[in-house]
Amino acid sequence: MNANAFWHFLTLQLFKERSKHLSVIVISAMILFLLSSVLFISSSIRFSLEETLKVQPDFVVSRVQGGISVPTPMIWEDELIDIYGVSNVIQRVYGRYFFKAKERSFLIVGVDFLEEQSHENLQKLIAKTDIKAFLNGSKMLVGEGVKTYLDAHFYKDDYNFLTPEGTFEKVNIFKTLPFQSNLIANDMMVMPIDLARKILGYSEEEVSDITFNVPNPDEWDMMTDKVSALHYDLQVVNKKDVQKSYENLYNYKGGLFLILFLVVLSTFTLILYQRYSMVYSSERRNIGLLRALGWSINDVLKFKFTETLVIVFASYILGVFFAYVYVFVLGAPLLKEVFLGGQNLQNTLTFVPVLDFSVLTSIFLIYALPFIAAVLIPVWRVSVTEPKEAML
Amino acid sequence: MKKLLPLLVIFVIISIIAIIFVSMAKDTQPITVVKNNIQMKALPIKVNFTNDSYCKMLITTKRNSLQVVAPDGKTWFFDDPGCMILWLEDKSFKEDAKIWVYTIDTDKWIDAKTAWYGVKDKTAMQYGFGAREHKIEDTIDFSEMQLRMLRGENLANPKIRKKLLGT
Amino acid sequence: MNEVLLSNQIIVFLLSESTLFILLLVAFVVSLKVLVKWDFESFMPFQFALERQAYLVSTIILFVFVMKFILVVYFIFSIDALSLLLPGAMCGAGVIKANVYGSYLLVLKLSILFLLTLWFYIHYYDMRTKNHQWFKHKSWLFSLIFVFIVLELGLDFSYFSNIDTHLPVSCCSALFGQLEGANPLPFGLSVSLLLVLFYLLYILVILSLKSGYTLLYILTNILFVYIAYYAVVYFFGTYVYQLPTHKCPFCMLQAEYAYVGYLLWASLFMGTYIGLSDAISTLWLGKTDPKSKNIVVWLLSLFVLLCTAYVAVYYLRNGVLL
Amino acid sequence: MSNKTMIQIENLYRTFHHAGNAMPVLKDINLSIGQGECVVLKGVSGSGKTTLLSLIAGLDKPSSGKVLIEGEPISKLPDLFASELRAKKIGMIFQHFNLFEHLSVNENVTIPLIPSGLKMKEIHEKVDDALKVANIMHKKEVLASRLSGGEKQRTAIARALVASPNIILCDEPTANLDRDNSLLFIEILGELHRMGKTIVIATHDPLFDSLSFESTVIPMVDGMIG
Repeated sequence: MNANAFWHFLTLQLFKERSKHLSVIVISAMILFLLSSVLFISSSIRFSLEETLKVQPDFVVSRVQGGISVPTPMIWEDELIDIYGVSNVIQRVYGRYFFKAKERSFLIVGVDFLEEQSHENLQKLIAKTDIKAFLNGSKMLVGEGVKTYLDAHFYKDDYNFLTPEGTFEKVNIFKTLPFQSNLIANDMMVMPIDLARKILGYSEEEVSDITFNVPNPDEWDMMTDKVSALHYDLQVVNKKDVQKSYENLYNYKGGLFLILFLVVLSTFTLILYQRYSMVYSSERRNIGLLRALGWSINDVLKFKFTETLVIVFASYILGVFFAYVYVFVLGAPLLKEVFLGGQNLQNTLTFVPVLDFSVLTSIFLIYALPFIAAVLIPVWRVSVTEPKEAML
Repeated sequence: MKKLLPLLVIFVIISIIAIIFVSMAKDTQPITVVKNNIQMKALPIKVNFTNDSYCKMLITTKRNSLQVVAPDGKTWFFDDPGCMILWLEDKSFKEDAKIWVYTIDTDKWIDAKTAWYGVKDKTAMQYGFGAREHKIEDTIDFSEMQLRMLRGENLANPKIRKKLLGT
Repeated sequence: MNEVLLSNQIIVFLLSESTLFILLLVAFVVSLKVLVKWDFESFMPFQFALERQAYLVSTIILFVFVMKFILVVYFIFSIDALSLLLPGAMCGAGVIKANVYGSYLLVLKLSILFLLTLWFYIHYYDMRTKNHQWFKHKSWLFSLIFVFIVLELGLDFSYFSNIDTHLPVSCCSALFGQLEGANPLPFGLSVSLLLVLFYLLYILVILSLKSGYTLLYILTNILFVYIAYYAVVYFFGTYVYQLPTHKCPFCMLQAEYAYVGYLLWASLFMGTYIGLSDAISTLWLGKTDPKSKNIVVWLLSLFVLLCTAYVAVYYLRNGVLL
Repeated sequence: MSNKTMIQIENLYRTFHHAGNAMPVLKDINLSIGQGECVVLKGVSGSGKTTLLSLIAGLDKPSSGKVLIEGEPISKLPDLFASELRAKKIGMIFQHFNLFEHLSVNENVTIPLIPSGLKMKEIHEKVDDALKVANIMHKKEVLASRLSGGEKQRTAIARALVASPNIILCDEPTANLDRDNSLLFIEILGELHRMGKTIVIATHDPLFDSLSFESTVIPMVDGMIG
């Protein structure tokens, strides 16, 4: 078959019959748009979470009693340092501080500013801060969301925390860090570790948990085993466990959506089947003519399938393109609320553009395969039109 | 060239067959299972030439090694009582199998079900159950050992290891 | 619900397989009807209708043929991605061995691709005879393929629904590392003899293909695939990974190795599928296609060259072998 | 002129089945047409001439009997061969012209060559040649829907000629033409006759009774050759 003449003829035919195909392309593109948007959002969130995870310490050790985290004794830190192969052992103090008004809470993070951090972002944050000035008196670094909230409640330069003992602790705002800097979350308050202890009610010898890194990944399993044997109520979690639970969570969300989507998809295929049965039956005379002029059934099949493929690809590209713009350029208004749910603080989350090969293939398969399957029988039916039809 | 081709083909075929046959003749695979042990006796074990059927490791010492003989005479070998328990669990002949273990105190094959097991011995796979003919302090019987193994209460569990050995 | 069944890729995969199955079921029913009532000499309108329906069958099979190739790649890709979910698995190897169905499923998928290639050859020749001489041949072959496909669909679902994400599986080094003290290679070969055999078989494949000893070619090519599998896993693969202890047919499919595994395995299997299909058509139908033979020579040579190149490049760079 | 047989018809029957009734349209047709002959099948509508023509073209299947084109039986030919035969050996001219109205003259004439696998350059040459013979070159880029009846007919002729077939089949070619265009058509037909094409025309138009070139008139009545 001559490729040039074939494509020329195909384009002419498609253009002539554009009104027949347009509605199919529009509906397909819309369905694809919805599907791609959701998958783009979930793969982008997943990507961001993995990125976040990358900078986190490898292991977290805490004391768990009755399934609930309780303050971890600081002496465990010394035991961990003694284990060969362990580096960057860091104690952490953090917790949620609840405000009376509107039941909002912020994350308080206590940091030992004089030690090297196992969390890469904290390490960067310390490098950027004038430590001397910061440690001079009760001061904290806050995220943008916190700052906005405090401003709205008449706390311009400081805030009075209520400690578990019932005393007030006045802390000055040293600096506000914008979310875009990626160093601090929107709802975070970073302060010296002793100050955080006081506000969160930890004693001198207690921390929330202890983190450390193990540079050699081959030793991770062995290390988990070893550290876990230190104390009966010690729980150790490594990055891989966290990653797996993220993976499961997003599979769960995406998978549930896909299964709901199947209902839409099967309706769509039924509509396609009927529509193309109708469209093609009106073409019988033309096909008969082609057959009378010497086109074989194979030629007609090839012609009709290429026509279908053009429609499939056109709507695929349209749908994916608009979804990309919607999610990554416009930030997915509406859908974002559905996906992330009502959040504590208005979070200025932006989606990192990720064009994942597997997501694109999955979208293509779940859409193109049923599409072609649905029009296959109508295509066959019209392709085997007897050339006699041209004589009628 | 045309005439040479069949000769060449034959030459290559012969080389291939030769390689395969020579290799097959030399082939010596370690023992994993022995058949026809109808009397269900303890067989002599070839150290460093027999594989544990569960963990696939070579059996390097006779002490504390085991043999499981199924009623049809098939015999499997193990380097640690723990391995044997885990392997046996889903077998249909679990109850009817004859199990031999080589003791660490008297150096002989005895019925594993009559042996006494230490709980913090040094064993090949670090489960800690060393087989003895005679009962001493802190030893447990076969069914207790089996239960602890299946429950995971052995030295491979860090919390248990800490309790028993202190590390 | 099983976490594996909620993974996007697995849902898409199972859905695609099911859709194709429905189409094939239609094709199979039509095909049986056509096969039973087929009488090419007849002038009845009914026979003409059957001839038109035969086009439906072949259209469906051709569509499935193309999609199955894509889906096998997608399957392997998804399996690889699943290794994140399974404790202990580093690549597809561990996931495949996560239950008893995995390896059978993979072999079955590869066999179906071969049978579909063979069907395609017979169909091609049949379409070009004036009396549809091999119509029954291809219909019976399709019936066989359909049985395999039913089995495949069953295994697809059993496999994915029986992966326990809490049970640790082995990573490839445990699966393909040696049973301690044992020789994992067939016929008791040593690695050096395995390599000699590998190259000799390659030469024999090319020679028998060129000289037209069809039966010899079929035997040699099957043996070649068998030996090539071991040669890649136990020798060439270690050069891909640049680690003498890393023995795995799956890891090379990952991005770290530039997806070279896809090229490697595809050239081996495509070459074999085309070669065997042509050889079987030669024996069965007396039809042969010199172009196919050339393609086979190219694909298998590409495979051997690629394997050798990894070793050669490593040697040139480091001056030593692993 | 050689007397090689181009079209051979043996004991040809065609019966239509409609609502359980068998309606015989062609009964025991035997006919032999040599190379370069021009045959006019003459009869009133319903006499079976169009059905006979479509059987010769391989557009329809007989109920029994044989149609041989250049010695090759076409009635039970698998589609791949039947369509190749239609493409290479037979040019069809239909009663209603049957053009693709939204395509230009040029594009309409190209259609039979699309499956041929010829190079674009060869296709252009062949199309131009056919357009010249049919005398429609000057309307090459005009849409078929903008043509007059005569021009449409000439486009159809060009399309029938483009693959240089040896056999030209015409189904009521002048039914939709005025007298002047009909005469023009017959003129072109004479040209084709001189080129050595075998021509079969199914018509009831008296204009074909006395052609300026050698022709055989075969009357058809009730599905039989009279």
